Amino acid sequence: MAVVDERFMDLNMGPQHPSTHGVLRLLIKTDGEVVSRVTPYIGYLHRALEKIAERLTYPQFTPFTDRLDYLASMNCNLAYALTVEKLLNIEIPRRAQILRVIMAELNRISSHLIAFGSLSSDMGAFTPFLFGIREREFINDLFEMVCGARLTYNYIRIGGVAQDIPDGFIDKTKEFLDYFPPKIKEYNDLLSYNAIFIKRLANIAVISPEDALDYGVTGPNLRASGIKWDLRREEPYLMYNELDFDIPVGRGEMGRVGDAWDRYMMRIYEMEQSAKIVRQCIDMFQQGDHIAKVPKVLKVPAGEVYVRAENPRGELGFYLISDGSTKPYRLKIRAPSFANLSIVPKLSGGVMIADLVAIIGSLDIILPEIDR
Amino acid sequence: MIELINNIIGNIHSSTPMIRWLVYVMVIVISSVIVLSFALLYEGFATYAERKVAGDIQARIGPNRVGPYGLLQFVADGVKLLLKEDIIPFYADKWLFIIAPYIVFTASFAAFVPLSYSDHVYVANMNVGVLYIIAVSSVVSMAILMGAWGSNNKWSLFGGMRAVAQIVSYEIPIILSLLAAIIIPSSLDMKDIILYQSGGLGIFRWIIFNNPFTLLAFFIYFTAAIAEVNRTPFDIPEAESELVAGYHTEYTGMRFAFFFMAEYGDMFIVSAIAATLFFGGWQIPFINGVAMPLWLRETLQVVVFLTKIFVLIYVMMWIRWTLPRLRVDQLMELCWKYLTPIAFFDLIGASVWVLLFNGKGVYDILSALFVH
Amino acid sequence: MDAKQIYQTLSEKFTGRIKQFQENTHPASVVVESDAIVDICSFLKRETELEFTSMISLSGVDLKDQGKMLVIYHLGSIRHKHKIALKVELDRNNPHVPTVEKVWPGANWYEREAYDLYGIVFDNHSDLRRILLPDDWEGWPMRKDYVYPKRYHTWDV
Amino acid sequence: MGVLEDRLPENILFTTVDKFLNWSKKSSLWYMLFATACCGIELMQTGASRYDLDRFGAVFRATPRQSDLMIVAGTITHKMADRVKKLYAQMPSPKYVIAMGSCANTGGPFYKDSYAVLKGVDRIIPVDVYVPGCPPKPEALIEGIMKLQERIMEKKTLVKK
Repeated sequence: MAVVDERFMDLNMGPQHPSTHGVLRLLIKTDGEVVSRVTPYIGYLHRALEKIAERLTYPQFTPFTDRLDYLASMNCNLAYALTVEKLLNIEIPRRAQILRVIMAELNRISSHLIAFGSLSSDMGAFTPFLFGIREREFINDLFEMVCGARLTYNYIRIGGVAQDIPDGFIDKTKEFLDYFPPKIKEYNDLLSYNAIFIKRLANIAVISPEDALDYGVTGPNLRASGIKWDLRREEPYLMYNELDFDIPVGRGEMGRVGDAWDRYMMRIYEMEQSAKIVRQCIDMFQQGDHIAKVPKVLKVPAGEVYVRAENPRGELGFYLISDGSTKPYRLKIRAPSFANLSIVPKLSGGVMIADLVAIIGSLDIILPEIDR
Repeated sequence: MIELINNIIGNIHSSTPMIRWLVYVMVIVISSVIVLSFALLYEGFATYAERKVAGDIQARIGPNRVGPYGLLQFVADGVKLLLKEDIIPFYADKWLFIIAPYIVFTASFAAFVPLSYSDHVYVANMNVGVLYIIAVSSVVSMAILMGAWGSNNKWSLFGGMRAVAQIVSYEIPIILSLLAAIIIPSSLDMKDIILYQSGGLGIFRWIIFNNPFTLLAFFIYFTAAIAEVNRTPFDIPEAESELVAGYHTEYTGMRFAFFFMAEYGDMFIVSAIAATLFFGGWQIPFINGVAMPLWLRETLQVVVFLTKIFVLIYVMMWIRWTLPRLRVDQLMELCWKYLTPIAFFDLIGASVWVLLFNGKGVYDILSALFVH
Repeated sequence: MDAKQIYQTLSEKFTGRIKQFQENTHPASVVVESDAIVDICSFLKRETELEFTSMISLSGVDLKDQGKMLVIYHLGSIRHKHKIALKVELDRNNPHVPTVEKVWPGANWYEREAYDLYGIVFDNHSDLRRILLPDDWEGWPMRKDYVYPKRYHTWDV
Repeated sequence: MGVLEDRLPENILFTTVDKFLNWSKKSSLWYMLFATACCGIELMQTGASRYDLDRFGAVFRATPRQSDLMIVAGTITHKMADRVKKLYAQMPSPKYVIAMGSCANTGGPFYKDSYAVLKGVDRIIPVDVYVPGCPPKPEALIEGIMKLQERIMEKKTLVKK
């Protein structure tokens, strides 16, 4: 029998809890309001995606990548398509590349909107969450135009995109680009620079650059710690090297570099940059095919690749081993949130229960990606 | 109406003790029923109003399907809650668990008694009215702790502990700021306080405009009052994203409804105190009511009084749907480091003012200057 | 530094413990002895020329036909922007490898995952429990010969 | 209400009272904030600005004790299944369940190849309404809720069954 430490109380948070963003379970040892240790328990959404990949053909697995990180389905589609294309060694038409970038960046915005909204509702302000959803609905409409789905798109396929964009999509996107930037100012006025919000997040759960690297933290969380590392810039894929955009890094505006507020603010800055990228892509548009010639029965040459792409939550990597058949021999999914969550026990010694909610919210984890 | 009953009691003073006793009981029962039905009706509409206000702020509509404009929403909610299964958790402390909601509700309901709705409409005119309300509403914290402890749920316990700490702490700035207002009319009697504020076009002799210290006292009072009724940004006892539902996590059906109604009842009470002590109670602004028929004047006074209360309640709702919530230690910091010292200073200032100007307010002094 | 140079640096430092260099994979991989993995990893992390600050990913692979298990460490460097994969070959019937948790704390969960899905035991691991599946789950589901269970608790799978 | 339930004869008075009680139940379906996967996002969007479930009187509650309706939004794995049963048991009756999305209905895309996914939430708890889709659109979920409202209206509370 386990020895019970009487100084601490065991508190079970989740898997059904309003602020664990899904089915995360945290076992907390607390001394009153102060948390002494947190043990995350994951796997409540383990759907065996890696096993499924081994039993399905390459194109069949694309829809499952939608369900990997459902807030950024396009980005997941993209990373998977890039992986398979790397082994296939095929050229992607220019128009398809532009479309992919547009979709990926729009999806980044909509994903960050949820991150923004869910953190705000974790902090007790429910209204910004609904404002975020309001703008997200706009993007959902755009995606619905191109592929008919609101959440799980299966739009970016191996070799290109599923179909060309419909009439009016460009105009609607431009409309969105005019509509969206003023809203960011609204978010900042309402939430980002709210004194209570800053007080709740500044200097909370500071991730030092060393820790971030040790735990493999990536994406906005890594950049908030002051490390300028964005795969769109470091290992450019598609046509990101032609695009002009900034990579925001944490500057410790309200507290120390790498605190929860910095992590939150990275998302706000990145939304601006993504809007900028989409605008450039629209100007670059040109006629052409939307998908390269891909055989009906896709036999991928034998080989091993690890391909990674910058997702809203960080580095999504696929490690693919092909034995030359129609099915992957092994597909390992390197999910950003998995690494981002693994740092939680380290961050949460000595914080308060309310801070724990802020930590989880500011890391912007998503469970299906962690559990796969 | 109350006047009428008082008259009857006056007339029967000569009759036998038996009849007198019976009449007293009858009076108590009737007035309780009147106040209770008023309170329930108000609480119903308050929940409806809250949802509508929230909808308005959050770019939604709010209830509109249940009855015209969704007005019957609270009826449906109430009846449904009545029909729910009454669960008493197996490990609960049964008696504490059962009586806690009733005590909460009784305490908030009892505070309706000394309020003066108009010149003649009131239940009981006590010479310790303000003190009585403060005393009675303090019981709430005890009952919340009973419920929280009785639930035998860790989240509830957290909520209960937080609630008690918060309510007990914030009572100090509340009382100090009320004292700063009370020393102007030098009475604890609600009616005396309101009568003191007559004249000055029905506005300028309000205690809030009496001197700078009372103005400050109002803001201290209102801030602390929001904390007293556990609403955002001070809603940490039932912080949804942290404590699931706080102290009423385990309560179902009608028992939960009592907690819920008590919250709205408390909102009414704190707003009523603010309206009485700072905003002239039922004094009608800009209209001289002396010439009016009695019924019209009384009705107008009730309407004016309720309007003042509802404006304050609306402000509370507005704040709730705008601000994030504080952390528990920041909440205590706000109380003990800021509000309490300022309230002390304010009380001293107000006392000095009363000494210096012989109890006269700014309006009195200025008008005296202009007359001479 | 490109992968070839990394391989050369490693083979100079750890003579005889580096088995093979595979250039056709992406990123290029180095097959090493399982006993040497901790030394190699801490060397890779420490050395300023290499500075593999973070472990990108750790994957298990079941090579059933060869009777082997693979553990693949994908390493990356933020400063030098190079990547490499380390491979460790294990006996399929008794897969054991020392943990690299001390080198990169982030490896903790990856190793637990590999244990959970493949049954690869990481020696000296501080907390080797199942991570994704329930504690009372039977078998190592990602192995190629895994048979799906029929019932779990009180319901059909 | 335990004393009166199912005891009263069917006549105009009691059926009208029954109707009123059913109306109150259907008009105030507080749903539990219970989202596991993709459908959870659609559930949130249904509750948010554009679709606004609050119009129907449906608001979310964080605790199962105060909810009437459990919208199982998303995949339920075997690891999670026990928790779902527990949450369902914690809800006070009358309680309703909507299985939202293919995963909750049947296991959805994970039906065949996954060892970890529960193939339909109805294997562990009773389901009133199934909303298909992967994920269902908010309109579909709202229709599901309205279907549930219709079903509630058909039920009998006081009158003998």
